[in-house]
Amino acid sequence: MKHETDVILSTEGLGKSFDGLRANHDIDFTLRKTQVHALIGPNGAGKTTFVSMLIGRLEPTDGAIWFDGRNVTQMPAHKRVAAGMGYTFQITSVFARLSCHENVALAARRKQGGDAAKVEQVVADALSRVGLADRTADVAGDLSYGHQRLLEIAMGLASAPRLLILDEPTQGLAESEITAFKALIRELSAETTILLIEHNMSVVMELADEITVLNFGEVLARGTAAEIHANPAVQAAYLGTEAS
Amino acid sequence: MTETTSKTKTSGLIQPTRRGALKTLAMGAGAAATMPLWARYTSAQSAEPIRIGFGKHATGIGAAYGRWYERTSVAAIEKINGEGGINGRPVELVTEDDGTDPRRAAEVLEKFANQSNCDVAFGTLFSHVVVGAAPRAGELKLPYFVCSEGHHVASGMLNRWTMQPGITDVKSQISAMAPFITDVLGKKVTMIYPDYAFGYDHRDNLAPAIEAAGGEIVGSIAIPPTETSFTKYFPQIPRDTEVIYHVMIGPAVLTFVKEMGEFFGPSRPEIFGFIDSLEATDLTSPGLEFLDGTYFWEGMPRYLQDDAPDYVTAYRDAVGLDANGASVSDPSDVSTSAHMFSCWETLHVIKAGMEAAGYQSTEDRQALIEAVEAMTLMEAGPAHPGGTKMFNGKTHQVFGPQYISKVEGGKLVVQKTVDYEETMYPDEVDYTSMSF
Amino acid sequence: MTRRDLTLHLGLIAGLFALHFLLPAYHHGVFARVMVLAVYAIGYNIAFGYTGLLSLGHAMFFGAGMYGVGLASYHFAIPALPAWIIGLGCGALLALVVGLLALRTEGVSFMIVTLMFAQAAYLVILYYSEYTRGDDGLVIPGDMRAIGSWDLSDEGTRYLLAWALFSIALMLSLWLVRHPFGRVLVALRENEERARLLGYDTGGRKLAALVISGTISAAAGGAYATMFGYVGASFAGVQYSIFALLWVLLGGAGTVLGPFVGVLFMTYLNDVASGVTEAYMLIAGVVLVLLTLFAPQGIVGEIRRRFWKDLP
Amino acid sequence: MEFGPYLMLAMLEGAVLAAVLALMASGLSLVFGVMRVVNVAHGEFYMLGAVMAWVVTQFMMGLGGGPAVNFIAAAVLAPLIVGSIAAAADVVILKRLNYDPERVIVATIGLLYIIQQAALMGYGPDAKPVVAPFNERIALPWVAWGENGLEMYYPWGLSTTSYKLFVIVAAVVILAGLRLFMTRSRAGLVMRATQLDGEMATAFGIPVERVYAIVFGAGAALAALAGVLIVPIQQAHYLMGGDALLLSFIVVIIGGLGSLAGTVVAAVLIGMSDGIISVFFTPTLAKIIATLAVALVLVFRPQGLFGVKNR
Repeated sequence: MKHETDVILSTEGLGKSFDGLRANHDIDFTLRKTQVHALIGPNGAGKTTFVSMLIGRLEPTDGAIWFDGRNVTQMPAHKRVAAGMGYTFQITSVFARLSCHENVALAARRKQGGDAAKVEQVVADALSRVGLADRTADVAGDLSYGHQRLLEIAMGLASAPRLLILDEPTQGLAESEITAFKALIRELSAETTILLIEHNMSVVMELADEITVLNFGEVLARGTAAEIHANPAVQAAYLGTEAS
Repeated sequence: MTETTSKTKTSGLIQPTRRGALKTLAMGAGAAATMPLWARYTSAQSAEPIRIGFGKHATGIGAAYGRWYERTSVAAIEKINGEGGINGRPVELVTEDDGTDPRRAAEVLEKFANQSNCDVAFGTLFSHVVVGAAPRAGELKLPYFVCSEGHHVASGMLNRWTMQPGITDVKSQISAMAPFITDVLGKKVTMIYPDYAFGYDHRDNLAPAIEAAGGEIVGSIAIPPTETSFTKYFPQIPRDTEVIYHVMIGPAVLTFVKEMGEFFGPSRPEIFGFIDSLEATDLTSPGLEFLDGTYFWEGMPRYLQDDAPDYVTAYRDAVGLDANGASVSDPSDVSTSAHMFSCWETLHVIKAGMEAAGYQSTEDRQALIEAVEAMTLMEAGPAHPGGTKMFNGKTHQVFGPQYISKVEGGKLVVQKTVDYEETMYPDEVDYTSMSF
Repeated sequence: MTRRDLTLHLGLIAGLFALHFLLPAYHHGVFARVMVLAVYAIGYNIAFGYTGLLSLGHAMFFGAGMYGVGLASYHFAIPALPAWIIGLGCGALLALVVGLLALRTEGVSFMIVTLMFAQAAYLVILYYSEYTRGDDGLVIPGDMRAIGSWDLSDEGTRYLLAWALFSIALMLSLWLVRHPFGRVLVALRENEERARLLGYDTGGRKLAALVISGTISAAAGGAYATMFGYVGASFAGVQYSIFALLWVLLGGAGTVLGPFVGVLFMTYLNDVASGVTEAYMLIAGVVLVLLTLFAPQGIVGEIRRRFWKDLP
Repeated sequence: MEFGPYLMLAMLEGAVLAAVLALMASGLSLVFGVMRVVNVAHGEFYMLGAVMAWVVTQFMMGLGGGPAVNFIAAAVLAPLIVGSIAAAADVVILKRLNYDPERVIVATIGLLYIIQQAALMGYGPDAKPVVAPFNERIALPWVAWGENGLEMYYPWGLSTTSYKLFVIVAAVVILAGLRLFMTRSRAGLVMRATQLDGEMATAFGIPVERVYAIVFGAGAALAALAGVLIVPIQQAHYLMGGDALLLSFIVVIIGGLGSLAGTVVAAVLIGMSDGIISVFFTPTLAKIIATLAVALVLVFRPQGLFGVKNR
C-alpha cells in the first residue's frame, strides 16, 4: 500500500455506477499534504461524483479510499469530517434561516466542543478571513449569492480540517471577490491541504501545485499546471472545448 | 344507614388554606378583580335556582343518546318546576357537551362544580365516560348521578359521590332475561357483543345467568366498536345455535342488524337482542323485515302499549313521543326510549333526595348523597314511569322492571315484564362504609 | 443563556406560581391541566419544532407514560413517584425502539410511520383489555395518588406539582436549545445534509432528540394519570397526536414558550367555542389552516420575527 | 360454518371492501402521484360523498323519485359537489402553500376538522341510511363430496346481496375507466406529464396550477364515489372518514406511493386479507399486525411492495 507519510488522501481503483451507468471508473488518486490540488474536467466528467465519494455522500461501487493512513471507504460522512475532512458544497448550502455567526459556530463547535470563548474566537477569525466580519448578525439567507459562498468557505475554515474539499468555490463570485479568494487560499495552503474542484482556469493555474484531469469518469492526466497546459490529450478533451 | 363520618363543612371547591390566602388577597386593593367571583360563592342563597349540570353526549359516538337524554331532562325539569321546583326553588339545567370523551367529561364536571356553580351533575351514559369522569366528581365532592346501565357503579370501582338511581345495570338486566331466553327460545345461545367494556358486562354476566337457567353458551363473538362491516363475523356462529343474543352500540348498529338478516336469510334461529342494537333506529328501516318475530330487551317500552297507565302517557307527552316512540315533530327521529327514561327518574330522585336532606346550598351535598343512600322502594308513578324500582343505598344502584318485547308488524309489543325482585343480586360493594 | 432569556422564562414561572393564589377555582383547575399538557407539548416541540421531525404518533409516548403509571399503580399498587419513573422509562424505551425504526425514513414517510406505530400502540391497549380495561380505562386507586403526605387529588397540591413539573420542563427545554446540542438539532431541522458534512452524527442526534422528546411526553402522560386519576385509551388515540402538533404550531414551533402559549390559547378557545357550538373542533381546523397560510411560525414565532429576534 | 364456505364468504366481503378501498385509495394515490402531497383530509371527502348521497336522495325523495333514480342522481351529483369543494380548497389553500409537503399535511389536517365539523353542524351526529337501488339476498351454492359423488348444496349463511356484487362490478368499471383516461386521453397525458416534472410541464405550456386543482378535485371525487357506493351498505356518519383514511394510507403505501396499478393490487390484497384474517385471528389483533406490517414496509421498503424504486 502506498501510504507514504506525506500522502493525506489516496484512492485505489475507485468507481461508481448508477444503474449500470459508469460515472467514475478505476480512479487512482493521491493527494500530498499541504498541497493545493485542483481537480478539473469538462462538464459531466464525474468530478462531483468523485468528491462525493471522498467525503462519504455517495458509496463507491468499487475501490477504496484512504485518509491519513486509514481505510475510510465504509466510514459514514460525519466520521470522515470528524477525522479531519472538510467540505463545501457546489450548490450553496448554508443554514439559510440562521445567522452567519451561528452558521460558522456550528462548524466550529464540533471540534471546540463546549468551550464557548474558543468558539467565539474561531468564528470571528473565520468570518474576518473571508471578509464577512461586519455581517455576523445577518441571517444567512439574506446574503448575496457571492457572500453565501464566502460563508460556506468560512464554515469550512472554522471546522479546521486537515483536508478542505472546495467544490467550485468561485462559481458566482465577482472578479474582485475571486481575487480575494485566491489570496485566502494561498494563505490557507500553508496550514492545510486543499482539494479544489474548479472551472475557472485562471484560479486553477494560479493556485494549484498539482492538477488532476478527469474525463468520462477516468483520470486523463496528472501533473503541474505547466505540464497539464502542455498535455495534448487534455487540450483535445478539455482546453480545446473550452477555447472554442 | 351508617353515618360514621361527622359532617364536615367542606366548600368542595378549594382547599381551605388556599381559600384563606385568597380571602386575604381579596381584601387587598390589588385583588379587587376577584371580588365579583367571591360574591357569587357567598350569595348562593335560597332565591337562586338549583342548578343541575348535564353532561351531554352531543357529539361523538353517543350523540343520538345525548339528544334524547337532553329532551327527556328538559321535560322533567319543566314538570318539576311546574310543581313548584325543589324546596321552593326553581331548577335549572346547565348543559355542556362532553363529546362522549372521558377527558372532556372530567373537565365538564369541573365546569359544573367551579364555574357554573351547579349543585349536582348528572346524565352520563357511555361507560368509559362515566369511568373517566367519576374520579373528578369524587375529588370535587360533587354528587354525580349517572344514567349509564353499566355495572361500574355497583361493581365498586367508583366512589361515594357517584350513584345510579335511575336505571338498572346490565348485570341485573341479563339475569332478568336469561330465564326467558332458555325457557321460551332455546337452550343453546350464541352471543354477539361489542368488544369493549359495555360488551364485557354482557359477556361476563350472560354465561352464568344462562347456565343457571339451564342453557349453555355455544358461541361468543366480540366485535370491535369501530367495525363497520359485520358479515364476516357471522360464520363463527355455531350451526347448532338455537338463539342469537345480540347487543351492539354506536353508529353502525343498523348495518349490524341488517347484515345479520342478510346472513341468515330465510333460515334464522331465534333472535334475542338488547334494544341498544337498534336504539334511535327505525324498526321499519329497509332490510329489517326479518326482525319480525324476534325479541328485544327494553328498559322501558318504545312503542305505546295498549295497557299503558296514565303516568306513562303523561311522560311520553311531556317528552314529545308519538305512539311509535319517535319525536312528535319528526317521525324519522326515533328515540332512545329504553334508556332515556332514566334521566326523568334520576331528576325526580334528585328532587326527592334534596327535599329529604333539606338541601339549601352546595354545603349540603353530602347530606344529599346520604339522603339518596337512605332511599329504598320507588313506586311506579309520574316520578317513576319506568315502573316500580328498588334502590340499594350500599351499592348506589337501582333495580327496576325489565321488559321483553316481540317485534310484531314492525312494532315492539311487550310480552313479559320481569319485576325488580327478580333482578337483584348480592352486593359487591358497600359505598356507605367509604368516607366522603 | 442570556439574562433576558432567564428573566422572561423565570418570570412566567413566577407568574404561574402567583396565579395559584389568584385564580378562581375553575380557572385554577384549567391551568393545572394546561401546565401538564404543556409539558407534553414541550416534549413534542423538541422533536417537531427544534429537530424538524414531523411526528403524528406522539400520543403513543404520552400514552406510554400514562399506562406505565396506570398499570403499575392499578395492578401492582406501586405508589405515585416510582410509578411515574416507570412511566418515564416506558416512554423512553418506546421512543428508542420507534426511533430506531422510524428514523430510517424522513418527511412524509416518517409522519406516516409514526402514525402507524401509534395506531398499533392504541390497538394494543384495546387488545389487552383484560389488563387495560380497553376503552373504559382505569381509575387509579386513591391511595396510589400520593407522594408522601401530598395528596395529588387535592386541588392545591395538584396545581403546585403541575407547576413544578412544568417549570422543570420549561427550563430544561430552554437549557437544551441554548446548549450546543440543541443548536445542532436546529441545524438538522434547517439542513440535515449540511449538518452531517459539518461532522455531526445526524442519525444519532435525531434519535437522541426523539428519545428526549418521547420521555418528556411520557412524563406528562404519567403525571396526567396520577394527577387526574384516570387512564384511558382515548389519550393514546391519533387525536392526541394531532393536538400536540396543533398546540405547538399555534404557540410557535421551535420556541420555548410556544407550547405553553399554544395549549393555553387552544384550551380557552375550545372552552369558549364549546359554549357556542357543538362543532367546536371546527375552530381547531380553521386555526390550523389559517396558521399554515398566514402565520406558519405561530404566536411566539411571530413575536420573535417582529420584535424579539433572539427569543429562544 | 364449514371452512370452505366460510372462506368464500370472507372473500366476498373482502372483495366489497377491496372495491371501495381501491376507489378511495386511487384518489389518494392520484393526488400524491401528480402533486407529491399527502392529503390527510381524504377520508373526509369519502365521508362527504356518503353524506351528500344522503342529502341528494332526501332531496330527490321529496321530488318523488324511486330508489334507483335517487341513487343514480346521488352517484353523479355527490362526487361532482365534493370534487368542486376539493378543487376550491386546492386553489384557496394548497396553492398558496406552494404544495410544500409538510405544510400541506398540516393544512389538510385542518381541512379534515373543518369538513368533519361542518358535517356535524349541517348533517348532524347520527348515522343515516340511504336506500339501495336494489338489494336482493343471493344464496350461494357450495360443492362437497357427498354420498353420490360431488354434490352441490346451499350452505347455511353463505350469501351475498345483489347490491354488494354491484359495488364490486362498479369499482372495476370505474377503475378501468380511470386507467383508460390516464393512458389514452390528452388530459390524462397532461396529468402524467405534470407528474413527471412540474417545471418542465410549465415550460411546455401546461397550466400546472389548473391541472393541480383538477387532480385534487378528481382525487376527492373518487373518494366521494367510494362513499356513495358504500352508503347503502353502511349509512353515512360524520366520523366515518377516520378509519377509511388509515386504510387508504395503508393501501397506498403497500402499493407504492403514486402508483395506480400498485394501489389497486394493494387494495385487493388488504381488502381480501381483512376478510380472510378475520377467519383466523381476532379482529383487533389482525389490525395490530396489519398496521405494524405497513409501518415496517415503509421503513424497510419505502417504494412499497409493488413499487419500483425511482426517486
